[in-house]
Amino acid sequence: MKVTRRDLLVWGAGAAAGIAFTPVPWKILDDVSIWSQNWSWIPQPARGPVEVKQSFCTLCPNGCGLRVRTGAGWPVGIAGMSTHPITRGALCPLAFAAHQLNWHPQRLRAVRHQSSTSSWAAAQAAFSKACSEGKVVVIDGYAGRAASQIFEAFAEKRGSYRVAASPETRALAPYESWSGVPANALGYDLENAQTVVSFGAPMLDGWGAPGRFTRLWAERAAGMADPQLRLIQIDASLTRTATKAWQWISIRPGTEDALVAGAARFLLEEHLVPANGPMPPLTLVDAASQTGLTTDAIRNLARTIVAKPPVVAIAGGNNPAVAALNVALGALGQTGGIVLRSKQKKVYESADAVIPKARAVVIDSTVPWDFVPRTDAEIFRFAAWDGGSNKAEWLLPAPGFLEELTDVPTAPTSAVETYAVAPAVAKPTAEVHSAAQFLASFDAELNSTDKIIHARCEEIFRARAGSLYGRETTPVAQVASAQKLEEQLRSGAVWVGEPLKTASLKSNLLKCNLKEWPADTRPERSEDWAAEWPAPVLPPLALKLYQESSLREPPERKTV
Amino acid sequence: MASAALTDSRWIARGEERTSLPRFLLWLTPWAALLAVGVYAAFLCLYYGLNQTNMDNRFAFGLWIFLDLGIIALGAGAFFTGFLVYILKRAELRPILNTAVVVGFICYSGAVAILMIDVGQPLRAWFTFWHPNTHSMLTEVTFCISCYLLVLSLEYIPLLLRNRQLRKLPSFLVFEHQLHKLVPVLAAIGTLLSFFHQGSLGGLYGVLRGRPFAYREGIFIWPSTFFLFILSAIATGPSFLMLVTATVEKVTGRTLVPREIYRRMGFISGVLLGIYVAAKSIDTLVWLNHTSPSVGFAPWQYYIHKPFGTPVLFGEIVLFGLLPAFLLTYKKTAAHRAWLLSAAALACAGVLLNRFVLTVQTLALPTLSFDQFLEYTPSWQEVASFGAVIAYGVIVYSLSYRYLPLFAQPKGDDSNVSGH
Amino acid sequence: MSGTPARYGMVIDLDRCTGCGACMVACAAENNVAPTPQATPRTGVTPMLVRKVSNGMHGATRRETFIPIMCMHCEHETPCVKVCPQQAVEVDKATGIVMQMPQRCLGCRYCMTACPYHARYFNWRDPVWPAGMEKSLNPGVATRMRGVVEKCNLCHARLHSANEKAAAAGRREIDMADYVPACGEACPTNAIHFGNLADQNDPVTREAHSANAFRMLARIGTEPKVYYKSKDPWVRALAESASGPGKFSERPAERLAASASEVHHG
Amino acid sequence: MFPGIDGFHWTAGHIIFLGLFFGIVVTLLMTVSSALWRTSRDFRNHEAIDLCWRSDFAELPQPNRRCRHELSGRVMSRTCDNAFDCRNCEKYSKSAVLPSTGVAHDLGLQYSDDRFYHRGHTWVKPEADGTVTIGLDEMADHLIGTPDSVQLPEIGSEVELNQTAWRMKKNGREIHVRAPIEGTIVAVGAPSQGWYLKIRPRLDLHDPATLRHLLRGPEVDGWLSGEFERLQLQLRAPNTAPTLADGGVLMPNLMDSMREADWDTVLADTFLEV
Repeated sequence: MKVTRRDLLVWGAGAAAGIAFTPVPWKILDDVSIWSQNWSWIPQPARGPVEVKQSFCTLCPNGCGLRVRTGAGWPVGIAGMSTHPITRGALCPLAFAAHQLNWHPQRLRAVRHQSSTSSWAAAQAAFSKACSEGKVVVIDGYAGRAASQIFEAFAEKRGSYRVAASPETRALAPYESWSGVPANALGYDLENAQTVVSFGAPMLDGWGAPGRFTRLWAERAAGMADPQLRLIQIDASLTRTATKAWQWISIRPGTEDALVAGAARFLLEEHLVPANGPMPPLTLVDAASQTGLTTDAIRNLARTIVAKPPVVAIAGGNNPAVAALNVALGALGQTGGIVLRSKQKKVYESADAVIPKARAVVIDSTVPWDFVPRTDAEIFRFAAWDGGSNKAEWLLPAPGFLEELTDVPTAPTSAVETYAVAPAVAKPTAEVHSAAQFLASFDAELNSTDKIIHARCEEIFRARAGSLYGRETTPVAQVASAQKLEEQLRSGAVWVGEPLKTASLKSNLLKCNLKEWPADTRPERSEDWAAEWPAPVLPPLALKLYQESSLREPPERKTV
Repeated sequence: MASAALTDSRWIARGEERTSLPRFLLWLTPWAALLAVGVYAAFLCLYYGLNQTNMDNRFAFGLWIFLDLGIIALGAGAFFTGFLVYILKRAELRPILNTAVVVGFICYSGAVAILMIDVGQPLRAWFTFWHPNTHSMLTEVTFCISCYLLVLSLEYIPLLLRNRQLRKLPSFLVFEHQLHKLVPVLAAIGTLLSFFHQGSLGGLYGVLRGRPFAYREGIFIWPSTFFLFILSAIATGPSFLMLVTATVEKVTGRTLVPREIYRRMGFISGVLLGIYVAAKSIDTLVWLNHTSPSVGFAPWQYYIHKPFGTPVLFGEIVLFGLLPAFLLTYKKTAAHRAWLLSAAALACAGVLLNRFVLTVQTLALPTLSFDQFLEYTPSWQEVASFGAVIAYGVIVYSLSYRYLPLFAQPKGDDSNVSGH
Repeated sequence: MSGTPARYGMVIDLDRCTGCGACMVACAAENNVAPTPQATPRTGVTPMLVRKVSNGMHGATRRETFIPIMCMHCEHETPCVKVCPQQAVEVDKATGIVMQMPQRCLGCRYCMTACPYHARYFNWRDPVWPAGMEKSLNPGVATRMRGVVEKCNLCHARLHSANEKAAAAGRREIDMADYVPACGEACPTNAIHFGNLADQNDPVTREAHSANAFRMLARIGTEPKVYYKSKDPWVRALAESASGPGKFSERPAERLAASASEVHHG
Repeated sequence: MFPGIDGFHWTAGHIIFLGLFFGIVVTLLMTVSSALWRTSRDFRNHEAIDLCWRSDFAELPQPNRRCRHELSGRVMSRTCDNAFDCRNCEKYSKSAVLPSTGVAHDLGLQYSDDRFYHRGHTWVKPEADGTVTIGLDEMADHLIGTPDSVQLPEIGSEVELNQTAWRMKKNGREIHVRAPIEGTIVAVGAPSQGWYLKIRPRLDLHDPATLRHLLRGPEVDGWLSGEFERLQLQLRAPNTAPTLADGGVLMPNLMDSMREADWDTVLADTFLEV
């Protein structure tokens, strides 16, 4: 039989029509659409048991309590720990995506020497050599941890221990220099304050733990015409805190000192405050012309400040003028003012100063990435993330977010002492060593973090003061044993000490040796978002969202 | 004849003079190039996703949806001519029927092709048939457009089968003959479908309660834009056919249809345009004074953002509506070809402007008080795909004109023969 | 009470919102939104988006506030539900939640044009996480692919868990303490109050009817279930259309020209 | 959603909308299947061939479609509207058969009285045994000369009136010769033999109607004159006066001697191709 063109056409048409009546095309259609719903290159979350673990955020010294959900052994979600008496379940935005940080592309995964890949052995050899050749300085970001104790012990023998303080702690530095009481032992009694005057401090925008002042503000001030807690914000521009403050005083940038002086002078002259401290040299008129406010506005501000005591003034950084205002207001040692929270006497050496004649400087991973020590020494810098160019000769990969056991001492602005233990929740994703482990490998006498934590727990048990805040609240005096206490602390409970008696600390602070009004101070401002962020990188998700909402400018890449 | 090697005369209907194949290919080359670039752009969009476009979450529809609405409006000539010829028995319009079918086929297939690129998951497009939401205008549009494209294909097939070579296959020729007999059925279905989807395309925006600029109150279950779209489409469809035919006559340098047809088409177009302008004016007044203010949107706020000022509204109604309607129907102007064609062009521009305003201005205008007026510039991929549709249209039309009896009269109907 | 359909909704106290963005991050992390660095303010996926708005004044009289914008879960003629051609959006009758089914969505984006609140987001790209980061994805929520629309579903996965928990305990009704969307849980100032508006005893219901409560574009009649609250008249006036002069915003759109600076992610 | 899918329930909207839509889809499908069915029915009823011829006929240029009465000079002008089917034509008068003159001498073309001519330039010659012989007429012979190849149908196969009876190739051009009569092939010839096919007609040769559709006598004369005129116009060199008539005789083997001519058109007009 001969096949003609016509036959082929007819067969073709018949076949096409016939296939439509078979399941084939419909099955193909269905499979194609199912395929379009399951693209293999789209990652899907792993299946696995979900557990909730308690820990504490180590990204900044505030140590907010966390509930970490883990799935298939990895942290998959972060939420606040509502039983934490200080941070009260509130977290900053970054914490919610912090569990992604360990996978950040800028994660430091190998030892780097002079910007080329090196090894731990080489770093150890170099450090060992440096130790034998001269002084070693260790710089700590959050003082008071178990690791800090190791640093101190190590540095005591070989050089010195210094602390790169947080902006909140720096704001307390003038009192330290005037009274000799360490800034680390001071706190703000915000819970009892009724008026807070902020001179550029981002009170609602990353100042301290969000669960503390921000939560207090939300409960006692937000949406109220006459709030129980008056927040007066002095800021050149309408900052996030200024938008929400009870009053926003807009002044020329950098004229906080003049305003403080003008207001203090008015208060002292009008005897609206007890005659504490010296009289500022600046007249009200000068203050007005410098700040761009009217003299009446400054007078009104001054009257408002003292209208609803207790009042405390808070500076964005180390600002002696604001500290002097607090002296004038009598806020030192006062309920609702600046209070002594611990009996600690030790004053830490500031890392800001020039470091003379050191052979090596070890920088802990808690030190903000943009901090650069003023030294010629060989720098061994620990970091979990590589934030770009940095003067350090050695970059040593440190444990990332919740990758190591650490303890959480009292937060910088806290009015009471606290203590918590943050267990590791995540497996390290790189070969990492903390600075404490590294230093301990050179000195057999140094204790491990674990042992120090154990010792501290026993110490708290022995002191029998304060309470444990876990699933329920238990006074330490009622805890059966040191072991029980340690167990509780290691599973996420927080110890909170007793507030110190106001009378006893007032006598200390009254020794504030302020002869004349501090002159020519340049306040440090901490508005920069990155400045509050000790890590060199942000969680990618947070970065994305801020970019897309333009709530904040993305931080510039720091070039040091 | 000399270059017998490069000739396609066997495929060209006898008695039709067509330019030489090389010249024809030369004419096609730039269009083919444009098509190729557009196809590449479309490939990029399908392969890498719609991030290749400059659309975004608020400008979720862009150039393409304007293209879809625009060419579907212009393609309305296909159904409307079929309706006039087969349903209303206006046999004198028969000479442009084939052109109408080809233009309609081009417009609709182009629109569907662009839609398939425009959706994020084209492989799931058939879900609409499986899980139809009967309340959605888009469902109606999808159903009607896919059906109507089928109808247009069926109307196009007889034309295709009358090609000089294809007709040599007896089965093709007989099928053509039989299908051609059923074309009135197709014309009727086409009219029904077109009526609904032209309307639904209007309804697409008219139902958007969340966009007070586009939202219109309804008549029965349809917003007024439903009817306005039908009216504007059937008013400008004939105008567009006139323009296409006139352009082809210009390019080929020959007279293809009797002059009388232009005047008739123009008149139909003009009368309908007049009705449309009247309806549109009433609708605009109701919207300005009632619909929009009643949901808290003062109408002036729609016109404070340049370039969408009130001149656009004026242009839509007067310059591109009332004016061409007058020119097309007034005897003295309609008698002049230049006036007639200019008016047809104005009418087409008017419907395009209307579709542009409804698609683009609606999305550009803010709804929340703290929103901004948005701007959007299409990416080259969008523009290239847009160009590809035009190139595709030109190529398909050129091929159809060259190889298919677009303007041929059945010889048996020639009335001028007997007087010989 | 048993068997009564719920109407989950929210009251967001704008006076309490400091614009920190914790809700945005918590939401994105909960719902496995990818950190797509190429996304711009106009092409990103932000089911919860905090917007900064002002009273339009400058200098000392300028006031600003923050408005978290999310799916409002409209009750009446829900614009997106009405327009979706293939029922990829539905209002769950039992909860009042407007549910988006990404696996059925064909990505036509008609719903996005229909939404007056711009609370819907198209996945312009395939989601990509830096190497290894997919281990940090929330196992309760499936990731979406490019080409589909998504939006807030009031953390439906959490409702699911709460239902399971209730079922395990033999209860028909969930314990509202078990079901709080990620944004509400994350808000450090407790500005986001979540509850069942069908329950007259729910504090959220009372708050929704308080004097300072309002809804966005209430007059267009979509009956959103997300309420806002502010003591400031100028903030409440933002809920109305842009008809008045002196309304401005610090919208991402303003910075569009300078598309999001390229931030290195690897 | 459709029944069977979770959560489905019928509403009036579904019934109206889906009813309308599927009504339309069904109508469309029925339209197409109806056209297909009718097509196949036409083939089964052998009407398809006639349909094709009629369709082709409609596309022929007007001069090709002149009525035989015009050719014979009985009417001034008439175009056939019945696809040359004089067997079933009201206009065909039985007295139309006229005596022949035998030769169109002035054209140098022979035609003979015992042959019946088809407009596709074939002739039919009834034989005594009840078959007919079919060949190309002289004009076609003059045009083609000796074909390069000939593809004849197999003996025993059927040919249909007005359909392709055989194919020839000349200078790369394919020529389809239309059958002047329907019937069964009983023998095949060759160009050299002067005939191509012997056919046993399907219809009774004794019935005068069987060959009624073919031209005879003065009709042939008139027809050939017209065809000659056409050739003269088509084969003249550009911008010159017609040349073929000068000698008074059609030259043989024109396809070889005038290779430059538009042979597509000439052959199509000659063999009634569309």
